[in-house]
Amino acid sequence: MNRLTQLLEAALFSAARPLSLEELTALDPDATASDVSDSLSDLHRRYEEGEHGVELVQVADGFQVLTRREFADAIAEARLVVRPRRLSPAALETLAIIAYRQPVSRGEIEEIRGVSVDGVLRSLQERDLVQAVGHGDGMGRPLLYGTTEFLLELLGLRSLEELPRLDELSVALRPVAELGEASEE
Amino acid sequence: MNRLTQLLEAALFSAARPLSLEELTALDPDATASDVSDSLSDLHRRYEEGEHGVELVQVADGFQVLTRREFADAIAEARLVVRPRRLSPAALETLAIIAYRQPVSRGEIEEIRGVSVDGVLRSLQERDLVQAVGHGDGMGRPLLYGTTEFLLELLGLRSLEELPRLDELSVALRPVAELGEASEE
Amino acid sequence: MTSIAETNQTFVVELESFSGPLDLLLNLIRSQEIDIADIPVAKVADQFLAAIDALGLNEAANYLDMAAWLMRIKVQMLLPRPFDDENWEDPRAELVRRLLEYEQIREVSDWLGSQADLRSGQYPRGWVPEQPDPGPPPVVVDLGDLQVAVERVLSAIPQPILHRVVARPLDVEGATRRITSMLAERDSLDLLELFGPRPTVADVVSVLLALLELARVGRVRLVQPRPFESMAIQRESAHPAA
Repeated sequence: MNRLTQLLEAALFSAARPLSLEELTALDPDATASDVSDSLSDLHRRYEEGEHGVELVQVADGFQVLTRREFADAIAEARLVVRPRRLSPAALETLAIIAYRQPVSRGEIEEIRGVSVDGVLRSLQERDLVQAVGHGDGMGRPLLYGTTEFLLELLGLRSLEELPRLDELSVALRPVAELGEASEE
Repeated sequence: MNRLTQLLEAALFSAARPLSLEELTALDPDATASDVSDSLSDLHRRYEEGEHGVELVQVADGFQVLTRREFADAIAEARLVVRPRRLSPAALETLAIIAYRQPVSRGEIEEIRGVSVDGVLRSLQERDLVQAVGHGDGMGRPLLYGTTEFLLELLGLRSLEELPRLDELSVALRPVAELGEASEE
Repeated sequence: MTSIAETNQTFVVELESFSGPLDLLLNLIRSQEIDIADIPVAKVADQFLAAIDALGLNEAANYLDMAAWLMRIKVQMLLPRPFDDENWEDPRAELVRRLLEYEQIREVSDWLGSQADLRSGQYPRGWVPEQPDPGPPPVVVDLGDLQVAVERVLSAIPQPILHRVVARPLDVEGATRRITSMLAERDSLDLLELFGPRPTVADVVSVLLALLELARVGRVRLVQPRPFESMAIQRESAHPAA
């Protein structure tokens, strides 16, 4: 392992959160982003080939070392870690709408879910899973919501592009807007 | 790496504290303490021979995987451990008022926000986002606040002129000079 | 997964909570393998009512709204269709659209949930070394944040500020005009007559300022017959009524 790879491994072990390519490159004044990319590939390969219990994953805007999934239960049963609380169905539905329709107002979310989402929205904001991203043009200039980097982290996604495409879903074969002429204003 | 060694690596990585031989042995119902000792030796040797950035160390109350000391400084300096934080809504609102109405006194900010901004102002100053820029003419010659170069840098702006124009900025956020004769005394 | 099974026209509710009326309705439809494009609204509306009754949801506004909508569609379905079938709009169209849209969201949210579960089985480093002097964490701030904050400030501004800036509550001129026009008809007024039925502080102050000014220039005389009695305002003889 060259010194840069060692340094990156040490940093990724220390951070307990994803580190971006920029953050990693800044660790060594002599390293370029492409040096860092090479070292990351090397590290990834070593964990794979050496059959380690941890792996290097790419998530949201960064890189993170995580334990392999197959050890999840053994570690949780030994109470070495606390698995994060699951999101409620209401929270997941709200997240789904925001993820696909962003930027989207509270009113639009409520229209689709058929219930008030005041409390859910607030708790999603508190958990940094959604954020206000601007204002709409309509009456009262409603706040518009979008997803955060942290949501990607929570889902283990690199970008929103990795969400299932609507035309891959079994239910609706077309975007919602095309489902019927009866779409309300 | 055999499965037990992988499991031990994952457990040591995810645990928030050093793990004793007994705890590690309890992870796998089929493993004996001597199996675990063998696996720990194997893990230790792999980190050494593979010249990893981390090492397996035995501390008073057990075993722990730590980053090598030689990388500690670079990592501490980069402050990777702390997650960058978004400003609180209160801080953002105060910052927004200062950005659009600078130079502005604490009293004026409090007048607009309707709450005391003492703590928020101090933390914005600590983070080098706002600074005192002079004294007002009023009673007691209050300190006036403005934004810093660092804030512009964070926002990716070259100058304050590049702040988005908000046409419907109401009276409250307009520069005092434009308020006309009816401004409050 | 929540579900409702139909047994002898009654419903066995397996899980107490649905994430909303659409969830419940969709469940009714899917569990009976009803064709969503041809929903027997009359039947489903009755089942829905029975279900929210069984679930103790019959006081929840969202569920009642849905029940009312279903009943409305049920009635519309009973109306005779026009002869030219082409112009007939299926009263269920909007309901179907909403249901399909919601089902799509459900599918995505199931995916999100399983994705989050998968990820939650992979643990990050647990032990975080203590930092010598961590200081405040680095800050993330962008223009969007700032803009949203401005909007929030604007929407939260307490009304009194706007009033103080915009309104001109003291109206000495108006009070002066009112007093002179009243004294044009009569020689004397009681002070209380000058205030409307519900004078504000600003009204009172305006009238008093106007009186003082009129007295100063010698157009009225202020007379108080006895202490604590109301004040009388008399027209100065130099300025007789027109």
